[in-house]
Amino acid sequence: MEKALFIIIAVIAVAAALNVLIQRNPLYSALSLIGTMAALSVLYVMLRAQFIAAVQIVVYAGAILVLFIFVIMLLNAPKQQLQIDKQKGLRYLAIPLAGLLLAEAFYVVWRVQDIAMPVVKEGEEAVGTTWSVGVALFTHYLLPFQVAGVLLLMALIGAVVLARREGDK
Amino acid sequence: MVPLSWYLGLSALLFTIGAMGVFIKRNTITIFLCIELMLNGVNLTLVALSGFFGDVSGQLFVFMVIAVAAAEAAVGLAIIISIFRNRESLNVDDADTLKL
Amino acid sequence: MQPGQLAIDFHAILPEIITVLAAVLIMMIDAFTRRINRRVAGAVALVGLAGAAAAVVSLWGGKVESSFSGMIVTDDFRLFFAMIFIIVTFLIVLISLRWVEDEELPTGEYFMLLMFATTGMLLMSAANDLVMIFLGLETTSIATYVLCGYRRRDLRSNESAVKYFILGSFSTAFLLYGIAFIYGASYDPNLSPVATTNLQLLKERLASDQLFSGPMLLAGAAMMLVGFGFKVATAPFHIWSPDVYEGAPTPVTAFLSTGSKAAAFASFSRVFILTFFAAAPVASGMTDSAVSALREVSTNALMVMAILTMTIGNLVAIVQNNVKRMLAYSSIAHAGYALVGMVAGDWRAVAFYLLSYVVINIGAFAVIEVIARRGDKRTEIADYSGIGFQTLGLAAALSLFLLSLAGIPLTAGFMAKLLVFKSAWAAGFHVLVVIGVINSAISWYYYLRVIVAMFFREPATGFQRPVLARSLVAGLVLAILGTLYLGILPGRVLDALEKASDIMTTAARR
Amino acid sequence: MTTDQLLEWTIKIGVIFFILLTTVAYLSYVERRVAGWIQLRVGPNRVGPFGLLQPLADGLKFIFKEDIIPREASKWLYLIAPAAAIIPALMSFIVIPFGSSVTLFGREITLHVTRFDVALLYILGVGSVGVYGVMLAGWSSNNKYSLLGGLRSSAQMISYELSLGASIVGVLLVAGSLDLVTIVEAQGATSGYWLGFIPKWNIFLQPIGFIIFFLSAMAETNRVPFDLPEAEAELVAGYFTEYSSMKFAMFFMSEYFHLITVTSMATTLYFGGWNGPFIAEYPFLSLVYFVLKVFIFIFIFMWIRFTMPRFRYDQLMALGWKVLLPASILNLIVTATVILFVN
Amino acid sequence: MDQPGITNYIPILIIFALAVVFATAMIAMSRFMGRNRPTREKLAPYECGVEPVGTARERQSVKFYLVAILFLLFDVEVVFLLPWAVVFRKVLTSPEYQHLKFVFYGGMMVFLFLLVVGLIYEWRKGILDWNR
Amino acid sequence: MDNYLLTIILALPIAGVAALLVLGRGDHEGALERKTLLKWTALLFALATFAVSLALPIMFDSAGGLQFQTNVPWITAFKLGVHYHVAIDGLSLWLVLLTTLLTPVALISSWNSIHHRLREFLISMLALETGMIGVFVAMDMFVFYLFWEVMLVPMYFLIGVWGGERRIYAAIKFVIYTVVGSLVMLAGIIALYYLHGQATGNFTFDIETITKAMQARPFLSSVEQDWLFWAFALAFLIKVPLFPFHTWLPDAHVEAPTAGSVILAGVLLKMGTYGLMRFNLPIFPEASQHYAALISALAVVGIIYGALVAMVQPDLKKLVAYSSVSHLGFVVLGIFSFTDQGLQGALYQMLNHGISTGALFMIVGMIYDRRHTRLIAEFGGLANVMPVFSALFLVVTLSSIALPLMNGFVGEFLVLVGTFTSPTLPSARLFTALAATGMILSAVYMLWMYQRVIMGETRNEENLKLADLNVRERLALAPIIVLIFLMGIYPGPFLSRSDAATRAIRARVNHAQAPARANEAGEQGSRGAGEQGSSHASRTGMKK
Repeated sequence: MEKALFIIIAVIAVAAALNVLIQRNPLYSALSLIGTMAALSVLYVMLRAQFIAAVQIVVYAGAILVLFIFVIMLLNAPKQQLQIDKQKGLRYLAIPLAGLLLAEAFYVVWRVQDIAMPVVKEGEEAVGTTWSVGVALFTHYLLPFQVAGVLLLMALIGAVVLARREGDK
Repeated sequence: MVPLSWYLGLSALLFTIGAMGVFIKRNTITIFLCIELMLNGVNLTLVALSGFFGDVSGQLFVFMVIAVAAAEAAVGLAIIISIFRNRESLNVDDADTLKL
Repeated sequence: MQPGQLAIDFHAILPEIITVLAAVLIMMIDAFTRRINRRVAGAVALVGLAGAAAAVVSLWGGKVESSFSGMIVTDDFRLFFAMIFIIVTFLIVLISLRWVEDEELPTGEYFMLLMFATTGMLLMSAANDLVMIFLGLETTSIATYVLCGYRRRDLRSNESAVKYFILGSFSTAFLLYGIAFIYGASYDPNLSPVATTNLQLLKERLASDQLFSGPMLLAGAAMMLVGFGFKVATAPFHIWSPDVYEGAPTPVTAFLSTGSKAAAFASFSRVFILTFFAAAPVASGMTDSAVSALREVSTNALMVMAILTMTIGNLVAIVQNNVKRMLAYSSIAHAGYALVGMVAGDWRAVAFYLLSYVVINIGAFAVIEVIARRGDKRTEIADYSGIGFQTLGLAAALSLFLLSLAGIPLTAGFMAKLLVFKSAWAAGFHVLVVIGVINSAISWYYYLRVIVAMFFREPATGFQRPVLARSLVAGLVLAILGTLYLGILPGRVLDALEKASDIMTTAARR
Repeated sequence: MTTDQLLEWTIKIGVIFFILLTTVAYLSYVERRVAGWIQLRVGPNRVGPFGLLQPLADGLKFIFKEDIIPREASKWLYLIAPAAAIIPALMSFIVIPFGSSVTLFGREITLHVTRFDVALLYILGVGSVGVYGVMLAGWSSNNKYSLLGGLRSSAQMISYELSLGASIVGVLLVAGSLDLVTIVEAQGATSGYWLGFIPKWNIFLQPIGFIIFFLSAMAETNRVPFDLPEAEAELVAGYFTEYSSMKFAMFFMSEYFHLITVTSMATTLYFGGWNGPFIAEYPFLSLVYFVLKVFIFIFIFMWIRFTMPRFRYDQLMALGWKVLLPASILNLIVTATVILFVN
Repeated sequence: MDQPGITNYIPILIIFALAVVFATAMIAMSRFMGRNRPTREKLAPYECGVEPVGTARERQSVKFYLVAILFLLFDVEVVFLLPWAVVFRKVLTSPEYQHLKFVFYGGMMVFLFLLVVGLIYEWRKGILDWNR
Repeated sequence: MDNYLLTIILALPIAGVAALLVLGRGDHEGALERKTLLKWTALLFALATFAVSLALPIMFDSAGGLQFQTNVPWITAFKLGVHYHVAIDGLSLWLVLLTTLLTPVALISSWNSIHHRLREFLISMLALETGMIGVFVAMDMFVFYLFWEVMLVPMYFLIGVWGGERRIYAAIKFVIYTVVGSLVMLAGIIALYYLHGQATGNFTFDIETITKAMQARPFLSSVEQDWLFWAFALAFLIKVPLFPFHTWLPDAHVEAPTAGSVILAGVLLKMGTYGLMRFNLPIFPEASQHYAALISALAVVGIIYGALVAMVQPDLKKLVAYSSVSHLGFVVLGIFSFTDQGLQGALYQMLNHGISTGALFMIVGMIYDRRHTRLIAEFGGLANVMPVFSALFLVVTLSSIALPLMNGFVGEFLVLVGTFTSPTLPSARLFTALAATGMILSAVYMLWMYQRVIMGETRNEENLKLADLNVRERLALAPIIVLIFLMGIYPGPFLSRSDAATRAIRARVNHAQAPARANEAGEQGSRGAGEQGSSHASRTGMKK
């Protein structure tokens, strides 16, 4: 049952991911990516990372991709203007490189021992709940948390300074 | 019970698809989307490991990654906006001032 | 969960706190004054950096402590690199004080971003946990993405930013995947925490060879190698850097090629030398363990990377006609030399190399910035024709920096190369030394090309003597003095480095 | 997980679907009636007694109206957009507790479909995904009015989503959980009363938070005075200018679903949810309390709609960013500080 | 998936499936049951009969975009607030975390400080003014 | 026992540079006076340096080893053990003097020929002087390398800024050749430093220490010796330049301004041969032995090739340049003969070549100043219009040909004798014979050149108007003419001071001869085997 669910979700995720590549219009790619994100969110729940699953939806699907689609819609650009020039050969490198990457990854996967998920106590102290994330965030991850705050502030300034109109001072 | 290796395999697949996309796509935004896809692949690995280990730190890492991805998206799209505006206003057809 | 106590130690992150506060202060000044006076923003940045430097000095003293649950470690490794970053930003601020105004760019944000980038770099050197490395790296990267595209009206600058951004994030993904694998490999159900990204714990686990999955460890290291390879622009992951360096505004290019590169090297060394290599001493008995395989494989990979990087960087630099682009390839080549030090497993040599390199390179870019004039218009080598005797001081300074980059004795560049090659030889990588030396010889050609243009060719028409801002002169003089000081009297710095402690050889308190 | 449970869930969801659809149908009727009442008009009164069958007629009309896909539109997106609007709108209901548990057919049945750790975050997430419907509708119609309307609407939605989220944090500080059932239970009789009679509803702890929440919620659902995206006079009909027949109805419905969601949330978070007197003795009363509270809110919403003038767009954004967001942050800081020193 | 607390998420899948079915049904209904007599006029974009005038979007679009950017970043910050809010009160009351009381408080205050600073900056820079 | 004399000599030209910088540029108003002032300042410092350096031979103890030592720790961290160690011995004494002499001479000779960037020119000359002296006095490999490289810069500028038409090409070629060699040497230095440190525990760059350690107990396997030998030799042979590496030389010489050519030919080339004697022979005696034949063969090829090519050159400067290739071949041949005479002769020939060829370049420069051409065909019959010039030219030409009673003769004769009697060189006699052929060829092309330039009718009208040498030019040539005869007639004081040093080298090489192979045999076992062999060798060495 669970495996079946996993397979369905995985197929959705991969299909959506491939669709990102197949689509020519970035808008469709972005929408397709939402599918992958949502699928992953389901997997996160299956892995008991409930909080992260929700964050995935709220931030990724609900904010990051909104921004993407906003930009795509606002620019509504002819394809050419959004392109960056690359070496021609790079395209043909993609397949072998991807093969290499996959081979490496699957070598790892192949050799990994399968362990059982530990049985955890019920309730909010379990790994993956908001509580566990919240406590970790303020104890062991206190500094990374603050750095993330700084990072976001900086991104705010940086993004605004680039995107705002020329005349603005 | 889904084994750990399935999760890892899936995430590797997603990561690879993303990486491939970075190589073959030419549209900047799509490339960026592919990078997000790669990050998601990584996140799945981390969450899977974290879940199977019963250790929350992997999830915290993912939390940070998501936050950073948001910051990156904001800045990245701002850059794309700025280049777009310039290209549009300059009306340059093929603006490869910098060759690779 | 994680090891150790929380250990909130504000002293330990004082440099970072100061830089962040300086940035916030600049931000507030920028927000609340009508038309920001660049001197105020710049001055705040400089004062902040001086404060950070003072904080670094106050932390000095050979002690090794980890704080914030092992996220941060205070050892001389960190402090030395921190000093490098502070020097970099200090010089960059000096050389760009006037420039930002002349280019009519938003002033406050510029210094703010520089300070944030510095914070990120400081964190990268202090990080003792992969999550901190990641965050520090991203803080630096995102700030520099913006800085690259800072000249918004300039298409070159835009494209530079896009390229840097795309490849930077691409490499981050690789780095992250590597981190994820390393995290997985560190799993040990009998220990607490069961899996970790803390480098110190990681080292202990690797050393005990109780790994969850050997292949995972190797794959993780390989991915991280790719990730860091991109960040420090080593071949074959260097393709982004010439475009980016050429297109970015010159002071930003200087910052990219020195600051963020040095920071990436700091983390690179922290992970590879101080963790992976330290976990598998060469003479250890575990010959067929994953850890020793890791050391062997990554050493070989680094070696190949070093050779490729040096060679490609130098060979391609020869045919460049744009000074910035040429220096970009030169920067690639120099990353190769620094990699030689990494192969040897000697972070001290790497650190000294970077210290020397940043001082020299910023000096060189300062001159280029002045000569390029507004809008980075004059950056072709042809633009340098005959300016040698028209603006002798600048040309002489640039010549000094270029020769130092080529590695002429009595300058920092030579001492740096000497140290790196020496430790590589001592570690038995003779081939690497020879290749490095041959590459140095090649590099003379293109460095001399600029000097040839400046002094030997007929003056190009239309060159006017640039007006030098006082701050820029101060930066230049500092760079020159630094170049000479490190070349002639490196004793004190070297002594300090020799005595420097690092967390993996000295047990950390807490 | 047993088949029984699966069945229970499915049935509950089915029931909710049914109730929601009817409610929405009649809400439109009610709204028109309310409008009539407030504006001294008549409202629908022809179909059936008091016009009660009007919604049915409307539905039939929607179904049989001609379905037009504009020539220039991106066909697929055009079709998907209403679905993208309505699906998220439907999804949040599973975590809302409509009442305590009742015994039915010899089984104890909770009056909420499910509860889990991140329920509130789930609602926020689903709500934020709802933006896509608007954006895609605006984009795919390939009409300037639609596009601008869509952009405006989505910009407004996301702006207010922020203050909405930030104001909820105040409640969370008090309640200490994201699980709505827990939040409701904490406001119940078991927690006791202040001064012996005031129920421990969060509204008394978070009045400012509630006001922010209420205003944000109103804007989030595009209600007047925040219905600028639809500003008929300026932008024709906003993002769904080009939509007709059933697809138009879907947008219409999803808006009502949202309305119900936010009023339910307001009830749950601030007004004790299904709590009220005598629920221990008569659990069924809890459902009544809940529905009552929700309908009061809906009524208030409608009332405001027909009495208030519309904001200008810049005023609208300024309200969100310059008033509600800072206020919610301030509220948050004050709450945290008070909690720190009170505990 | 038979883990405590996880099964409760299954209804999400159920309602999603049902919602999809419902939405599809509605769309299909209108498609197949409605009259379908398209004419050129009907299919033309609704333009109030006015011919479109060039792109006056540029100025406007940047504002929209900036709002989206601000939203994204503040949204992430809000998401950071949630777990803190959830644990805060319990941390204060449970003896196990007593010594961390001020860490939880101070940590979030620092974070909020950064958030507020960002907001002030945007405010002063006029990013939040729509009519500029 | 620190003695700062050498440091003073090193510092004086730098002080001159500082003085020139202070005096300001020469392109402003009152430029003429300013230029004169600058020239006099530079000359003054150069002469002062020369004067101080004259104390060296006077105070020199012929029997002693290193003298005038200064040894101050410089960089001690990381076991670098760099010392500021300067000293001279018989090997370097005369080379230092040659340098200090040629610099003022070169300055005088180009007194009026530099018209632009005068200050920078003078600065380059003085900086170059310090660099060259530094190379000869450095007793620490680090310091040696430092001067070796730093000296390149002023030379590079001399060629590049004040050179002829193809100066850029020549300058770059010069630098790249040299740098390739010197960087390989750097690798060698690092390796030697490390291997020595590893074997003895004493990490140092000190040349003397390493040489002695190598003598006491060879710490290099023969493979290592071979590699290191070539690492060093490559740098030096390029600088010499030996036959296949010589192509940079004609270009550099032709394009360089007169002063540059004088210094280049007079001093710079000697640094190569000096390096061979300082490093290769004492530190890698076995490898030196091993490759002596090869290098000697190349040297002989160089002698004959240089001479033959010189013969057909239409350009005076090029002719002299190729003659340098030929002459330096003698020096190398002498060095690799491993005999007292050969080494002495080589050293002496280095001085001779510095003086004669320097003088030749000055002379070419003098007529170039007048006619702005160096083509032999343009001249002819100058004896009629420039008698003094012709006479001095003749002396220098004969010196270059190595006429008896002239300095060249002593040197080349010693070399030939040394080579002929070399115990180690295979087919030494053949080499000697071929080298002697080279001597004859040199007489041919030099005299032919002299004849074409000076003798005969004054065909070209422009030549009729030429003025004879003025006082300044005569002054410049005077010390050289004196030295040509002095060294030819009375070489005693010169040779006696270098005798001890060359003997030591010879002893070192021959002494290592036997163990070279023994060492190899003992390689598999311990290094101790080598010690046995060397003690055996020292006995045989003593018997000689």
